[in-house]
Amino acid sequence: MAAIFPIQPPAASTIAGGVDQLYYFLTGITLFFTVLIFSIIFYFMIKYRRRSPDEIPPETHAPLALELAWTLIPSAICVVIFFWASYLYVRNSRPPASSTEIFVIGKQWMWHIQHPEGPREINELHVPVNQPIQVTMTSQDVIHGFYIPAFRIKKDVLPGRYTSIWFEADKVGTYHLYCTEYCGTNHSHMIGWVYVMSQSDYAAWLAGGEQNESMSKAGEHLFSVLGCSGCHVAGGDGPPLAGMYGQSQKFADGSTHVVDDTLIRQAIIQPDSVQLPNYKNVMPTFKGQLDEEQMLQLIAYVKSLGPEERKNGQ
Amino acid sequence: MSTATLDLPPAVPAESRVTYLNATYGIKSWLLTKDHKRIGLLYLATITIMFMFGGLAAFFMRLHLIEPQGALVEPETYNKLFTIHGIIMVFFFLVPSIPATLGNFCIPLMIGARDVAFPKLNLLSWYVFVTGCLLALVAIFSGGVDTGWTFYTPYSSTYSHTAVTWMAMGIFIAGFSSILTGLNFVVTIHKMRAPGMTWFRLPLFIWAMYATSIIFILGTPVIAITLFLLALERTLHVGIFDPALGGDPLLFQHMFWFYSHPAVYIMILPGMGVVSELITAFSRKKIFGYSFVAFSSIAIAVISFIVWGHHMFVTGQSIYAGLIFSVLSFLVAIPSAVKVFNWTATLYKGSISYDAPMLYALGFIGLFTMGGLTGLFLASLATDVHLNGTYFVVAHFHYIMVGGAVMAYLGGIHFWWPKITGRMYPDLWARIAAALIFLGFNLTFFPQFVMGYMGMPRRYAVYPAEFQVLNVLSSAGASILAVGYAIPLIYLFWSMRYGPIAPQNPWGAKGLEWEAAPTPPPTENFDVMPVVTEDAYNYQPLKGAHHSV
Amino acid sequence: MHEHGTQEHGQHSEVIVPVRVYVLTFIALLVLTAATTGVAYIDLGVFNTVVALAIAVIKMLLVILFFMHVKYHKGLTRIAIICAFFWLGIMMTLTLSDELTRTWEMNPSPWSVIVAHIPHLARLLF
Amino acid sequence: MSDAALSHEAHAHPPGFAHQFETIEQQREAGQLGMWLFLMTEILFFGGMFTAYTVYRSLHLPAFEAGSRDILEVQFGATNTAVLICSSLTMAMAIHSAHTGKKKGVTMMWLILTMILGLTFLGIKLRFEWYEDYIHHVVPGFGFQYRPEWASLGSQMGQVQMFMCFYFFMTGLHALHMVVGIGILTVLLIMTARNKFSPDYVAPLEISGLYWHFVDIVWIFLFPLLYLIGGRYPH
Repeated sequence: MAAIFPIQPPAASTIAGGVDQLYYFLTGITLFFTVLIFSIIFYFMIKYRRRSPDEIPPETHAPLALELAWTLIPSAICVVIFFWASYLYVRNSRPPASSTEIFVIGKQWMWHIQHPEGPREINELHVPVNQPIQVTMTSQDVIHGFYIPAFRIKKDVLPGRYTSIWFEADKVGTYHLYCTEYCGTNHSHMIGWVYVMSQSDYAAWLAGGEQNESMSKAGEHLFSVLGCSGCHVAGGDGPPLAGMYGQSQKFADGSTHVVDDTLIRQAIIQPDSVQLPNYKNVMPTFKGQLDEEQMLQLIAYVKSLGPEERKNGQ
Repeated sequence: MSTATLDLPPAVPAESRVTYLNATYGIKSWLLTKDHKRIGLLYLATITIMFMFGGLAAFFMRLHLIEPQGALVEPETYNKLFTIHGIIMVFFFLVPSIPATLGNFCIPLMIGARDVAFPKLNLLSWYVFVTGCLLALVAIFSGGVDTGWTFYTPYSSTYSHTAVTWMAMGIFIAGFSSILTGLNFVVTIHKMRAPGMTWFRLPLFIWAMYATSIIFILGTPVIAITLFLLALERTLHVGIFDPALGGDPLLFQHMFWFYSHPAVYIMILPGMGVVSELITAFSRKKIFGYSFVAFSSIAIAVISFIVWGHHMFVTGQSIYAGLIFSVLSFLVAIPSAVKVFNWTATLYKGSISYDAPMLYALGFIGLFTMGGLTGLFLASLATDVHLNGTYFVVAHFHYIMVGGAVMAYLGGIHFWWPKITGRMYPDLWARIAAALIFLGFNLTFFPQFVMGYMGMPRRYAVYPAEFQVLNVLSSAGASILAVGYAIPLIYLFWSMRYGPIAPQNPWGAKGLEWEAAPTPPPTENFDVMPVVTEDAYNYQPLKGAHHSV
Repeated sequence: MHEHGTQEHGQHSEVIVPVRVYVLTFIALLVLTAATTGVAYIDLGVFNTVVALAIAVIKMLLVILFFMHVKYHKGLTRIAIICAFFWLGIMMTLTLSDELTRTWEMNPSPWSVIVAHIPHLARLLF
Repeated sequence: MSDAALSHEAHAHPPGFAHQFETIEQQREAGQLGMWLFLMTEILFFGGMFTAYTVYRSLHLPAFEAGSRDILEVQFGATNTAVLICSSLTMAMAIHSAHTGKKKGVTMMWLILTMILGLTFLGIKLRFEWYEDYIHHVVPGFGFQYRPEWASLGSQMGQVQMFMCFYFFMTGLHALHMVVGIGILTVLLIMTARNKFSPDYVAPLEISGLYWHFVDIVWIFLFPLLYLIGGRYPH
């Protein structure tokens, strides 16, 4: 029976368990109140059915205590659900420091996936088990939605911005990948598979696939081809980028932002909008000259220059 | 309810009296009428036609989905079908359904007025609505629209090659009809009540219509301007919602849902009002906790405006905004729960009869309870991440909009049908239809909750084979639902001509529309203007003259 | 039949506002227009926006209170106006609550992030 | 018609009295409330645009300031503000004179003055602003051309066009309201000429006055938001 009529999706990530517990709790609340209301209605319908056409029932009064009770008890239940759900949500929104990264580009109507080590995939995502993975996503055209039901994660993929989610798969297997934000004619064909592999299988898969240079290597190459390396050096017209990623940075307009993927992207296509103090506004825009994949490679390169390198340098 | 009213001989058949139906004849007398009752019927006819278009689209969708690879049409056509279904049902059926038909017909009768405050404006709003409908139909028949009823940018503004601008303009124009109707109702309820009809003697249907009108007035202009900006962006491409040009697609979603979430309450609040009338009339009881039910309508109307962000928890909205919108969303559960408990308690020690309208009302309470409780899954952040954009959402809002609003609409139509037409419909058929609709509805939409939790995304023309059993169940339910809707359509039409003449007050219900106005009413509603001396739903024969029927 | 109304018809007939009030309002509006235009040419930093909007609000209040007679109306009219601006406030505040906090991190804790961003928020808005 | 309805009709009514009301006072109040509710709708209607404007201004401040500074001319905006304030005064005076029973010629004079001021506003807007903008190629969708002085905006230059789009949309919608207002004034003028109003019955004038003042208020906000905020002082 369960095979042809399953009522539960597979749960294959560390997030899934917490979400399912809340889901069961909510299902319990729903069943309790639905059964309560239905049975009271049926009981009253039978007990107080009209016995003669001109029957006039006695008057009843609404005690304030009762009204308050059924105002306050649902309120209390809602407060509990809110805190429970928000706790999980905030937790599920903060990737662990040990996460490795995978990049996703959505376009009508396929998922383009890029591993930092180099391999690229279409509509397939190979990941190792028991390893937190942060997915950084952007879209080349319209809004898409990246959804892996078995992991209980979902996030829309927007053009012109990076959104990210993370997961840690804890069960080897093959799971669905869907697009859940309607994106045009073949929206329902924008699906794929997630392969969760044991660490050793994953290593073998990485080694056995097509050998591309790693994303940061490709980024480094672009960095010099586009001429970035001419200015972004110590004493150059632009700030040296080593050690900048992930740090708070004060900008010429007085604001402070953390240097993250979206900010680097902005620096590439709108350099003047993230002007640093002590530097002249001389960087040209690279808007329209890079595709989303190259953009991600540049970001991977800047990231590879991350805080560690500064630590080493100092 | 009222004492100083006429003593109408109950036996006078409608034919020998002058009523609003036979006061004048001819197409012109209907198309140029300023009578709120006739305008209500014009709306009834219009939205019934629109309902058939929307229903037909749903029929083809469910037929298509019985096979995982799609049994009927190409994905492109399927996308247009669900878009048309959504747009027609939301903007051209559900939003005007109860307010423009029953609201128009009943508000002046229930508060003891000759007409609404601005009869000409009322007629104008119907013409505006028809213009909107025609534009929408032009959009449909010139190739359709494939954006989904939510018109998310940049798909709708840049990528879709369908008749988006036409459809946006149709909705824009129909919006003005909502605004004018809401304005008319608020003024009518404030300024036109009969002597003695204080705020706390008003039937709860009036409170609900008042709350609905607030949403009409404050929400509709925002969707109008949003769709206008969308049309502008499609024409000029300056980047108002296009990220490639510096725009923010999420701003569209904010502005869209600022109206479209309250719009859900435009659909359900009038239904709640109708159900308050039905429950009291068919259990012959005063409503349990009148002021709680009345104020919860106003509370729902206000809170409905501060929860829209729960549609955007996973669309890239800030996590901080997500937390704010989540806590605000839970607020709306409280007044809804208060209503359900009070309706149920009204039955206590009542004299309950099972006429068809009551079956619809009881069905409403059950389905609305389920629809409301499943809303908790979507207001709470962690579960919404999993369920958003899946069939769970589809099931949830159909429980509210179809299980709630449409059940109440049909209940209301059956309740006031004798008042509207002066004829009775076959009660047995009506009860069969009510039962079929309840069963068919649950069979259609309950499997969709499971599908959604299993992870099936909405708006999919083809789907993985493991969901087929649930989809076939759902389609089977839809066919029962279709039969359930067809039956009332047939016997109600039939009864207009062949139904037995209705008595003055067939249900023995309280309220000025039953006790003070003849059935069917004359053009100016009352032969003698009523004076109100008692509370609503006073079924006790103790004080004042009681008209037993 | 005209003599008796319903309970809400207690309101007096429309007040006749003296011409002097209209003229004073008119002069005040012209002076404020000159003031807001003049201030725009002085660099006040963020206060340029604050002053411009404050003057606009004062001008609006003058028009509403005296030209539109709301000073002489009680109750419903005032509620209607307050509601409209309250709802506009809802739309703006909650929309901006997303637009302006989208890049905020969750580390080290959401609360500390909120506190750290308050000065920047004030700048962005004006 | 039932007897009751007939007896109702048979009463002597003041001019303009509608059958669904009990008293002329009730009708006046209903009309006023109706107009205030309509203005609530209008506030949210313009408010949607103000919200979008606020969001994009905070995202693209330099471009919005540049658009305002380099394209819009304060003297026309300020003059038009003054013109509208004058028209609000003349509108109030028109109602005042009808209400206090002045000769209809006086009321008509105030109404005509209001119309002239409204047309002046539209004239300035069309001739010195929109037409000039068209000539100088700064109308989005009609050959918009970027100016060399915006090059310093770099990649944000495109948002100058977005600013102008908001400018035309907001002032255009406002101007549309002015045109409707002038139409209403025309009707009022004819009604006054036909002696429709008396000190006891000025409801249509009052209600139209509310609308006219509201259109003025919208401009009171558009003027600083579009013409003044940021960037007028030397940078």
